[in-house]
Amino acid sequence: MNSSLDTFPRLLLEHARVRGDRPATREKDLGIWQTWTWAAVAADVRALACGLAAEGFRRGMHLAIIGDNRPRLYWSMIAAQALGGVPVPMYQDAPAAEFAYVLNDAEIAYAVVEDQEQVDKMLESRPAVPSLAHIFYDDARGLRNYEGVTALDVLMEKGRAFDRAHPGFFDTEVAKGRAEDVSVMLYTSGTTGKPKGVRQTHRAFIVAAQGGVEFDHLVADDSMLSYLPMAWVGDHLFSYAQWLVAGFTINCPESGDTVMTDLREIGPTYYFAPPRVFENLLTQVMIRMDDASSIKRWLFAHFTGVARRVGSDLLDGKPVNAIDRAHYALGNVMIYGPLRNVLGMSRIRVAYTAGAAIGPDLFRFYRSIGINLKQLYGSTETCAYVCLQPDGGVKFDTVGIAAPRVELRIAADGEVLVRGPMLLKEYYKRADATAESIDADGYFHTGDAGFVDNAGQLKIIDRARDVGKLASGAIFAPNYIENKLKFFPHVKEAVVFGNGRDAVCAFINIDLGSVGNWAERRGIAYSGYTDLAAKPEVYKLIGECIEKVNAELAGEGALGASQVRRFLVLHKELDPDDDELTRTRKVRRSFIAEKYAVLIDALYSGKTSQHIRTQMRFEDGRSGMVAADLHIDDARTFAAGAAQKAA
Amino acid sequence: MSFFFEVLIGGLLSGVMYSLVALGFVLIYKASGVFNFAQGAMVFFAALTYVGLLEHGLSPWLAAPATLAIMVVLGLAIERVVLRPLVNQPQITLFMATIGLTFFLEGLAQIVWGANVRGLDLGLQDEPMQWLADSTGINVSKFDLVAAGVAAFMVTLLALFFNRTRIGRALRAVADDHQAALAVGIPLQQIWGIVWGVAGFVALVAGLLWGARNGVQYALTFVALKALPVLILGGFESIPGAIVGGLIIGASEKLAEVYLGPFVGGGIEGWFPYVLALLFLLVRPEGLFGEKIIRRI
Amino acid sequence: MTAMSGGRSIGGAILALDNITLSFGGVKALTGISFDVREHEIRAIIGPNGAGKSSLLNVINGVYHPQQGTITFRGEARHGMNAHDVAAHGIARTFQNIALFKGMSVLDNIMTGRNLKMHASVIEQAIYLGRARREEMENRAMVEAVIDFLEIQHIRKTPVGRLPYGLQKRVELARALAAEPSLLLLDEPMAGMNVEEKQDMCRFVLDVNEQYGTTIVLIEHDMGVVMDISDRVVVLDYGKKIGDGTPDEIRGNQAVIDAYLGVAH
Amino acid sequence: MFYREAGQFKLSYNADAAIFPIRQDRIAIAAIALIAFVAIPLLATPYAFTGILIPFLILSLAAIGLNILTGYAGQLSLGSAAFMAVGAFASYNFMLRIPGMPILLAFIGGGVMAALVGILFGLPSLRIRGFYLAVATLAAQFFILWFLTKVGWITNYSASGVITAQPIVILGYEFNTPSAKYLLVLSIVTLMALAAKNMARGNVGRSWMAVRDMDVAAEVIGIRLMRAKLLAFAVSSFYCGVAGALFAYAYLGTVEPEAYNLDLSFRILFMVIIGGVGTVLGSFLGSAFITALPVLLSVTVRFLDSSIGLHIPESAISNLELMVFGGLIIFFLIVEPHGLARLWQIGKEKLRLWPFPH
Repeated sequence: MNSSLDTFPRLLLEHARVRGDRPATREKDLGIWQTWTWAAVAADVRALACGLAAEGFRRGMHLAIIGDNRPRLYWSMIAAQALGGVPVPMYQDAPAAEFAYVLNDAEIAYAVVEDQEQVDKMLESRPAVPSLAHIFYDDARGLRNYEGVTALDVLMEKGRAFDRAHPGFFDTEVAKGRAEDVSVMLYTSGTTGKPKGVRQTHRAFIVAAQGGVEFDHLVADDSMLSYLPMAWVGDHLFSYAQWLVAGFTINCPESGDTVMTDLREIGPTYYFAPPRVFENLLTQVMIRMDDASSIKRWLFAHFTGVARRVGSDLLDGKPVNAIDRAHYALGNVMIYGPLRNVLGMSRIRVAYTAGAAIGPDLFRFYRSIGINLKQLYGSTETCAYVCLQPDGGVKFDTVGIAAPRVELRIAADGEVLVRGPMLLKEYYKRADATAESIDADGYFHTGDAGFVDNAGQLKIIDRARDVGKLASGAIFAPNYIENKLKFFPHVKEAVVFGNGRDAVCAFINIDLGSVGNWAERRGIAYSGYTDLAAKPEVYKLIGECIEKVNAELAGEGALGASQVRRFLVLHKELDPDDDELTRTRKVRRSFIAEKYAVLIDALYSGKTSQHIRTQMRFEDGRSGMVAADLHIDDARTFAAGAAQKAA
Repeated sequence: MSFFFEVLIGGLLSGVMYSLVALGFVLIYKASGVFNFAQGAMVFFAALTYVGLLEHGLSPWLAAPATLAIMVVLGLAIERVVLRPLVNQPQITLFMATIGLTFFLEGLAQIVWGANVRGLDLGLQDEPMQWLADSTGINVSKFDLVAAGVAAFMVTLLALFFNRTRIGRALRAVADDHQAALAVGIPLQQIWGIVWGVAGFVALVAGLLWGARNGVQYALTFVALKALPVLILGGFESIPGAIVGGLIIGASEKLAEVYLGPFVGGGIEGWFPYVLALLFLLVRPEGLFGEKIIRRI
Repeated sequence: MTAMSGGRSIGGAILALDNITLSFGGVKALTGISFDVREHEIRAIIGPNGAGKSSLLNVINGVYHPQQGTITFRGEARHGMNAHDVAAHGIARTFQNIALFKGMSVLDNIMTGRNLKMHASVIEQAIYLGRARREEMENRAMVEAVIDFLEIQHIRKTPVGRLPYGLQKRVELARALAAEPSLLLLDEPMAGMNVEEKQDMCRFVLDVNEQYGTTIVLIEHDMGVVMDISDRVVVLDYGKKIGDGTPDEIRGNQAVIDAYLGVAH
Repeated sequence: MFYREAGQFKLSYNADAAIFPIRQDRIAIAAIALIAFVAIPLLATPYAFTGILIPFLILSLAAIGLNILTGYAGQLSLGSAAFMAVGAFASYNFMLRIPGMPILLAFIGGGVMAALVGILFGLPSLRIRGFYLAVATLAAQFFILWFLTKVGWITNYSASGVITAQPIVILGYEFNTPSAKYLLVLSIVTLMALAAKNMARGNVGRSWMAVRDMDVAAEVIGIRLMRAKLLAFAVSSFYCGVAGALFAYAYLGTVEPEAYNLDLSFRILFMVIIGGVGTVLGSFLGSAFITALPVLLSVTVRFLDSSIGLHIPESAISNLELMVFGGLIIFFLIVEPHGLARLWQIGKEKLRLWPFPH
């Protein structure tokens, strides 16, 4: 790591120096892509920093960042860092109540938020957060008559004045920064218990970022669409750390509901999306193709077939015979090229997905039409990644090889251990947690169970904590099974139980879009999710999915014992607002187990139906009760090793 | 002085014949809101068909009803093939369609019956009536008088048809408001069919008169163009308007030709009616009998 | 949130109608109407159907010409002004039944609201260089601000014909706003809207009034809305003014209750 | 299908408002221009130039003119040919009476003269609308042609009323070969089409469409109806005027009123309808269609004759043409009231969305 460029503010100034007139940030605003050069960004950051300083923001203080991906929110992070402060990005869609905890935990006194909506939430949580004194907002819409909140424009004006009054202040502050300083505090979504603040240093994130930049040869000409929550480590790595390390361009969409359009316009070369995004995209593609003319449908079916056969091989540079190459080339003109175009992925060089396991078919589909989609594995504590899939070495069921400067080790109990410069410095005010997650040798305990396959690639089975044993003593990895289930477009969420029990049973959430469409095409009328979920046809459909999974499991030795014996389709969608999922849509297993205890009992007591009433919160924030009689079905299972025959 | 009256009367008489053609327009416009530019073509078609049939040896007493039948069928066909598919389209579209129709009919007629000019003898001499000439010294063509008589008869007939008969009233209802008409159970399609049929009949009579007067030829279609200023004057929806408008146009264009023509080198019949109508419009945009429209918003 | 929330200070009369009488061929639509509108206020006109509310707006923005009475706008009395002159004086409006330009996109519709701000000659526009282009760009920027303000980015390039009713109403408001009027006339802006749309529209009306300090005269049937957002209310019945005052005063006004509230509720 | 729009994002309103905002379209246009300006002059036969290409281009220009008035401003006109005539005769007289008059200037002068006459006959549009106006424009058609034949001074007292047009000489170069004339016409039409597009997408174009769609609303937001309408008449007539001059000088070689009869007015109207009301592209498509139709027809007739020996007499052919003309108009109005341009538009959208359905 270049010693003079060991903090983000310094990286920014460097870019402003060497490529001052190149685009650093774009935002779709007022109908066009407003562009800021590196020089412009540097100037604004300077103003912001000086403004904050003038407002009394000091070294070591925390700056809350709340809102959609907006340029000036990113810049505020650099500004805070320039003053030796620590930005604390938070999930913008959380309700005020959830804010209060983090705001207090991080002793937030200064907050930069996007708009009226966020300001309102801040003001709402203020009574609970005595420390919160200064609130700055980016978008002044509707805020003219608010008391005690300041517009960023005003702040920056102040800053410029302050800068004129104290020339050199900014530069000396930046000069004070050290690589070991904490650069950011990211709160883990916390599948269990309260969220913890993960403190990362400049070094950690810069090293991590550089690793990825080398690994995928990212350059200043690349461009990225920044649309994922700023509080999420992935976004902080891709559209902040790597942005400042590689010096490429980040693009902020116009609004949440225009992301797909904006993606099409920008056509990024470097792209990240969680599996569910790719999944939704594919579902949409399939749904739209259903209405296409028969010729088009035929072309689509034919050429995607060809792609499935040779597409990924071509992408991996494996040998493919001339005829297939020609055939694929034709398909590229007829289908793949146009498809990439309508998806906005024509220019993608590198695309990553992570956060959850991705369906093999899904994964193969994107690769087969020529999109270099890869998987990575990591966590907030490791600056987003531990393993990356190298070009040409991509498998759907692994998460790739150890990233540069990462030491990987598998513990005796199968837990994945990591060591390297990208590890977290500490959990904020949680020495205990820090101690238990980093052992004496400096290895971080990821909490995931997995193994390294013969190709040297890591394969994650499940959360180590969740890996349990069936009554029979056979290993039981719920997430592993759930993911297999979720690979089916019809299955949105799945929760399986079996730890310490004699068999595995499952809750299923159907995908309303996909199953709904399926139902319509079969003329099955339904009034809504609950109604659709209860249809016998749907149970049959899901039953078939489970049967396939069982067949696979049967073929996977030890896991063969954990085939799903019985299942039910839940009467409501699992929802973060009901605390059943985390904000990153991971299932809160234990919580669900309590909430739906009756259903679990029913599953194991062999009942064929069970009545249940559940509290749920609606879109508009009101909450009410849903009641239903849930039917329970048995699934076909297979003798271990019988997989091939059955599947 | 007597010469003046002679011109005036001549003009008025031919004016009646304009009214006759104009009536065709009014009829269809009233009932279906279609500005039927093809009316002239229908006149031409009718005349050509009639003489065509005569040439093929039919006796006038057979040819007339035969032509009538053909015209009615034609009218119905037009309604069915051209206008029904275009129902609820903006008026302008329908207007364009009828222009297309004009071309089609002209082409069709001449392909079937040939394009050469024919005379048509209805057994009326286009000669002045002696007794009138003797008594007043004003020459009025017998033909003109009879023709005018027939036209007048037609006009009154239609007027009665519109105002007295059930169908006529239905037509008016339709003209005022299609939806309402439908609501009270008036069969639109059928009504329109009738209207086009009647329009065909009117075209036939006009065709015979004009054909007998100027000879049956392509030029007949221009008679329709003459009827347009009449419509502007009288308003598209008013039968009396068509009549009065016709008289005014007929008289004024003759007078203009005779008294203005010489100073500007003649041939002003072609445009004078238009300019007259235009000037008139500037004064009274809603026409002679059209009621004033207050545009509410 | 009420219209009273600070920020804008209500000023003196910007528009005054004095003894306005309008009739269509003998039929009296308005008789001796007089009232004033103060700067920055939201002034509501209410009344049963056919009370002459729309006619009154049409008189104010010069579509109808009253037989009697004077209209004073910004201190100067108007005489037989045409609608476009009125527009040039900074009065814009929306219509009861949407009057958008069906053949054009949302963007173009709103751009037409800027026509008074564009001065390039036809020839300049034909060549599309220099002033013509510059004006086009500058005004587009302003229009985009309005689009942003009314949150209709996602339909920017859609032909207005394809939009649902509620959005069309919003686009029409946008077109009026694009003219940067000092007086905005809204003819039943919330007619035929569902609750959500009404809430949005209310918010927008208030925001406009607040953000740009635009004086607003609106006709509305929804009593709740009127009483909520307007500073003062005029009540018409059979073309005559039967009440004038703050919402509270109107609530208490016996004549109004008899003539209107009574029957309406 | 051929579109690759990902990554074609707009950094300025200028780029966003461009006539061809999509790169692939710009490429296509460039290709077409290359063919029109280079390939065709090298390859086409004299007949192709004089019989098809030149009239096609000139009538496209007239169609654009009528489209501005009828398509954009919504004022139906049946007298376009008359304004063409004005342009032709005005140019002729400019050339005749002003020694050393540059011909291009004469063409422009013809256009301006037509524009003035256009404004005159546009005046009624302030009071009357719809069919009444349409009929009123017929007055222009008849009156103008009558005037041109009757006033000897205009035709320079030529006995026949048919005058040979002066040669087209620009900077000493005489455009006397078909290809030269073609290139001249092509250049003029291209420039004027571009100008039309610019007006259409600019403030004036929006005012016209506003007046067309809802005149009261237009006036209420400050558009002067009178100005907008008369402007439409003026610009439209200017285009027709120039077209008329080219028609006389580059196509007929003579200047004669008869060439600009009601029939031509209708043909231009049909071009607009079939091509697509309110689009510049449509004017070209419509013109191409109407100009090509007779050619195609005679070809098929000859083919029928030779192949199955079905002989159709000359007289019948012209009537057949009438029928096909009329039939097609009706067909188009029923099937696609928005004309070829709309079909083109839909096709393009399909390609952009490919493989998804439109």
